Amino acid sequence: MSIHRTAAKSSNEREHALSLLRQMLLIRRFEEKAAELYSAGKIRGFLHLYIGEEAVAVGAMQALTPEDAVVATYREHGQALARGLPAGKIMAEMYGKANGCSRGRGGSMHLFDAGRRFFGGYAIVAGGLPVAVGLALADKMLERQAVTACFFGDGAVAEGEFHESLNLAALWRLPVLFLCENNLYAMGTALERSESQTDIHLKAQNYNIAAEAVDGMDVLAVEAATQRAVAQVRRGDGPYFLELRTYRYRAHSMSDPELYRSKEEVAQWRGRDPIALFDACLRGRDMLDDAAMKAIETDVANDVDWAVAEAEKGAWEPVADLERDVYAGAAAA
Amino acid sequence: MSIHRTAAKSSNEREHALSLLRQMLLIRRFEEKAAELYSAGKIRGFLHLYIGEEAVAVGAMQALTPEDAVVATYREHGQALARGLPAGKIMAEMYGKANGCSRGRGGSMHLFDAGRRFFGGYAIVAGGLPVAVGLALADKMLERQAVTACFFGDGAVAEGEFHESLNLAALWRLPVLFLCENNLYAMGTALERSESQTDIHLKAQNYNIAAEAVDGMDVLAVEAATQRAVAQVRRGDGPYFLELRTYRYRAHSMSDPELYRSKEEVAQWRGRDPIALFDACLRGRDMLDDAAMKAIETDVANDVDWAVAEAEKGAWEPVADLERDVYAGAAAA
Amino acid sequence: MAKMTYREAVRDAMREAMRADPLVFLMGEDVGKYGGAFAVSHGLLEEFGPQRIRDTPLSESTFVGAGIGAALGGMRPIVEIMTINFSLLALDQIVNNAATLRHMSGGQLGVPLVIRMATGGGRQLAAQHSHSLEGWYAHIPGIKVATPATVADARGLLLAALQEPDPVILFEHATLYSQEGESEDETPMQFGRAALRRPGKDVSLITYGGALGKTMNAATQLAEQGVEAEVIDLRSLRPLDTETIFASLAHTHRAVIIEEAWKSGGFAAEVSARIMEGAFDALDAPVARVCGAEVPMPYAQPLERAALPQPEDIVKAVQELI
Amino acid sequence: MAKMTYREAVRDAMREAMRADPLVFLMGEDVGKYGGAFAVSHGLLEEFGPQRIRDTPLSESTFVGAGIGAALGGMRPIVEIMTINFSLLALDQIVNNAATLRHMSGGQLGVPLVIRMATGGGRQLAAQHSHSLEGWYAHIPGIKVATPATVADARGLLLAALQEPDPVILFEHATLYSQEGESEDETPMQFGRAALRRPGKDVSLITYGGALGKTMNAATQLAEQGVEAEVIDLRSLRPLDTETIFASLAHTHRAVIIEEAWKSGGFAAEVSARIMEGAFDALDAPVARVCGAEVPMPYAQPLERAALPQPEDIVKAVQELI
Ligand SMILES: Cc1ncc(C[n+]2csc(CCOP(=O)(O)OP(=O)(O)O)c2C)c(N)n1
Ligand SMILES: Cc1ncc(C[n+]2csc(CCOP(=O)(O)OP(=O)(O)O)c2C)c(N)n1
Ligand SMILES: [Mg+2]
Ligand SMILES: [Mg+2]
Repeated sequence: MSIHRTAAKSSNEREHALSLLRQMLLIRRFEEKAAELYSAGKIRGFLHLYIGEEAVAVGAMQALTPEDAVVATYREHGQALARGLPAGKIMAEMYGKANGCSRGRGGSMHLFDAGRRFFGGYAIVAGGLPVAVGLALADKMLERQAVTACFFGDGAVAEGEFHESLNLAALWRLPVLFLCENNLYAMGTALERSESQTDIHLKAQNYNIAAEAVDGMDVLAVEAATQRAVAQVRRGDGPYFLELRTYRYRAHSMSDPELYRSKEEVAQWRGRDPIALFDACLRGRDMLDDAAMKAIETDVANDVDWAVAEAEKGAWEPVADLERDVYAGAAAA
Repeated sequence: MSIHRTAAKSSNEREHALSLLRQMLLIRRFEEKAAELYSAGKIRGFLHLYIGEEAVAVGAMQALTPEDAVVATYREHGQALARGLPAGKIMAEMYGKANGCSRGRGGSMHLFDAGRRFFGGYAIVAGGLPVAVGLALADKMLERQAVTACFFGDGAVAEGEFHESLNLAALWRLPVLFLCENNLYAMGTALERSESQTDIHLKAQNYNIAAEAVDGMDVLAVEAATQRAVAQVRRGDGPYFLELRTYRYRAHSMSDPELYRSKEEVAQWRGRDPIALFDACLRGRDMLDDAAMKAIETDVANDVDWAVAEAEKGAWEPVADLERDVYAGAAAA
Repeated sequence: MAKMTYREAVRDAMREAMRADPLVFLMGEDVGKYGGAFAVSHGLLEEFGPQRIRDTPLSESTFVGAGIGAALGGMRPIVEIMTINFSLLALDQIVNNAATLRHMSGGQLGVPLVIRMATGGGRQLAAQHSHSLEGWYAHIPGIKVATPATVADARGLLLAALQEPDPVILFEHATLYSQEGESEDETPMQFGRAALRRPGKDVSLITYGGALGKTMNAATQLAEQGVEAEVIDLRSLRPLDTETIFASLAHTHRAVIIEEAWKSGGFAAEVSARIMEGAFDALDAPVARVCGAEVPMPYAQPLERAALPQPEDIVKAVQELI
Repeated sequence: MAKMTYREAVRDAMREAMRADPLVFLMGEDVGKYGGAFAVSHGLLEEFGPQRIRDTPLSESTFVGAGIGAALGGMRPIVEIMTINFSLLALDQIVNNAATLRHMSGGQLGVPLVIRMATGGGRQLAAQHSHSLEGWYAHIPGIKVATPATVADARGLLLAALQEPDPVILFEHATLYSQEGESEDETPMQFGRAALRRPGKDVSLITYGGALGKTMNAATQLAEQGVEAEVIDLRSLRPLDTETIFASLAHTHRAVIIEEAWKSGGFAAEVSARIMEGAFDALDAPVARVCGAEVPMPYAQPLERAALPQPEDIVKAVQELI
């Protein structure tokens, strides 16, 4: 694990590193709280936790500018937080409140923020890929230098849209950064029971897309690879594909009995916890001590508390507004 | 071009070679007649001619036994004839008559013969691939040694189902022989404007499927490659993929103005006509002379005449039977 | 007779069928190791092994198409599509292959395939995971469509489906899986017959699937107000048992159709049109529909509740009719 | 005013839009070099170049999804799906993304996308190439659905669609492309208004798209028999102009709905149900439907003809009503 090279001055370097740590911790604490609130019935529907995978969203997001676009999945709290959506607006959304980032219409699986070019969580597996390709097409046709970062899971790789989207992006040399979060499982289906070729980045290369596999538990490795990839995409060299090898510590969703993997396997991956790894790395380089860590924890806890408070105090959308925003004007039927 | 090795005795060898020639010629003459009948309004709907590609269906079909299954596309007169469907039943089908091989319900694009395990023409591009995978799954589960041969075009390669089907066949090691008829165009779209990777067999290898490209204008090369492939599939080694490089001489369908390719390109490929090539090869080896060729032409002409006569004399299905065969019993609604 | 959940009834039927017929097998996403997204197939992998309980990759179009092919090849597949929301990805295979092969082949081929999927809203899963599109499937000649609303039907309709020589789609409403009830041990029921769930004389409430419970609830409320509602559970959307509907109308002269789907172009419209055509003279008032609101399903609980037909909406519709 | 074909009218509208607005572009299979499967886009590649007339690989789901993304990204895409038969492969993108994004995002996003596709039977293309599924699309809140039946509408509705901030699907009936007519040069028409194609007092014939011609033909035959039929062309299936329908019923008191689609669960059922709900008291007879037979479309000419509504079927239905 090596701190990103371009951060020349060591104070900047430390500041940047602590920001990465803070963001990862925010995702973790935010989601731990969400799980609690789910059990308490405050959050309903599906809740897919990102815990264990924080280095992916946080590392990757560093390479993006505000002009770039993000497309994610139903497991997108991490991406949303790392993109800068206020935790309070996300939590309010998960409560279904009108002050949520999608006015309570979307819930956990459908976070949106047009201003931040966060184009949402897509809950049909692989359904976001064509949309990302289209966003990139618009950027290319409008001669904007923007990149569209498209997150999806290893399970999406089996779907036809994966194939169609990679082909189209490569064929038209569109500025898409494909970010495959390979956490080894699609619900209960292990990758080797889903793919005849399990090296996902090799699959991508077969479309003539530059592709590599990255340690998704190492936030700096993710950041560095994404910087490289984004630079190439921005140059107009077409899409780039990163396979981010990671692991989800929690169940697929809150109702999953986890019959398909062993406790040992989970424990082994917990041994490579992205936050603990980065914590140790920073302490080894004298960038972090107990006091600093405590300050970050406190800060993050405040954010989470604020988020819950926002959600609690948010109002319900009036039922009379049910048919609002189906069409631009009034509802048609 | 070398005559197939397993045909040991030269008389058998010649007999076999002349049969290949005869089959290719039958497809060609049958379709030339069909084109005429289409202009005369006897055949309606879509008519996709196989002229130029005869070596593919004829060469490949040699390797199949009656227990094997065939799945084809809307461009399947060649496959149907090579599989042994009587020309009269095919022509009657193209007329829409009740004595057609699909009782006039299917037409040119939907030829079926359950007894010959000819599971039909599929007119949604790539739509036959999953069906072929399923037929092979049944064979595997029932421990039959059968192979399912699945024909499709280069255009199908871009569809999601291509990806999904190759993956599933490879993952489950199913006895499917994928036969991609690469005629360089999907309607008016040239392969290089459709695929970021134009070497189709390389794409197949990426699913861990044994794959090779074959000269689809050389009937013996097609036959030999298919024999090899079928042998491997029958051994239980999973699917095999052949990319058969060929060309269609005629328009995509009868209404295609052919704006997308040059007369020169067509002429160049006509210079490698599979029938002319094989004719020359056989003459060079003293297996064919003018008299023998004339005999074959006469024989084939008789077949075509018979086919047209069958179609002409066939009856229309009574309109009262419109809702027949929607369900096994009477129609439900 | 045994008391069990709807989930167990579906599982039981599959187990029974697989024990009786080696050609029957189950295929779908997470039906094996995971035990089924709704735990329907829990334990079946252990009993029948991975050859007959097949986990598929995420590729709806292909594993449904493979089910069609396997049926053509002599097997008796049950394909589980995790939910109706994902079935759109497989719709081409269903419409263009499963439904057409018998006819297109002039009667030579048949596709004895059962497709099961969870349907419906009501669990706060928002716009991409709350569809009620079974009416679309009921539009397709060549397939049959059933909607078990009770524990007994969950078992009975699945066993009956496995006797059909043609493709059958079973819609299991996701909110019903934990419902308990009797699973009658009768001989397989016949396809295409509606069930009278409650007799009445003042109005016919016609519904199916996940809306049956709410409709029964409304009928109880109406009874307290002195209105005797007859409740008809369609059970099968294709074929549609108009005989039972018309027989009910003949003595109630009024009908309300209740369905979770969006109103415009939903299946309730078909039922209304059939009554128009077949029982117009029996009508003392226009047939009403109580359906889902015309909105992509919102996540927020009050909004979702408002978007779905509720007992009070049904009661209100009846009151307006009488 | 200019006389042209329906095909030319669509092309003209696209050309006009592309000349006026650099954000408009066309994408689909064979729209460029081939000139369009129905020659609709013939010549546009030459005028606008391959950046704006984009041939796509065969991948309906992805190029429709890319249209959605491009619309989100600020472009004004027209996506051509060669025919409705292939649109099933893209249905997930339409239902789950195009139709939901505005609502799911709480109003932040919009998808100003026009999707055009050819629809319908009547060309002996058999069971996989003859679908009339526009009623399915009309079921989906979040999109709008129009069905130009005349040359003027082919042009006008496309131009109007390009003014809509939400996804619009235009169904062009494949048998109409060579039809000639006047392409009125008016200001863009408003979405969602039906057109009165023939006034009458005895019965309302309600139809749209490819069935309009047959309905007008039937109306002429009826006139010879002394029956004055009023013909309504719905033009837009979503939203549905019930006002025009009810206004007609108010003086005809009878209606027949004509549609090519399979009867059960077709859009005609929705129209019938709306009349039930909104004009019951005006009815002197039950509303009738003349629809497609419930069969995967057979190839044979006599069978296909019998499977589709014909003028004589419409005449017969009216006679039975009066
Ligand atoms: C098309 C489709 N099929 C099935 C599902 C149900 N489902 C939701 S998440 C999921 C697993 C996806 O796995 P992966 O892509 O690896 O993402 P992860 O959950 O591991 O982040 C499945 C099967 C779905 N949402 N969409
Ligand atoms: C899913 C789908 N999209 C579009 C079409 C229209 N179409 C029919 S054939 C064809 C070209 C297919 O090309 P290819 O697979 O190379 O086969 P070929 O015609 O060259 O034999 C197209 C686009 C279709 N039938 N199905
Ligand atoms: Mg995963
Ligand atoms: Mg081709």
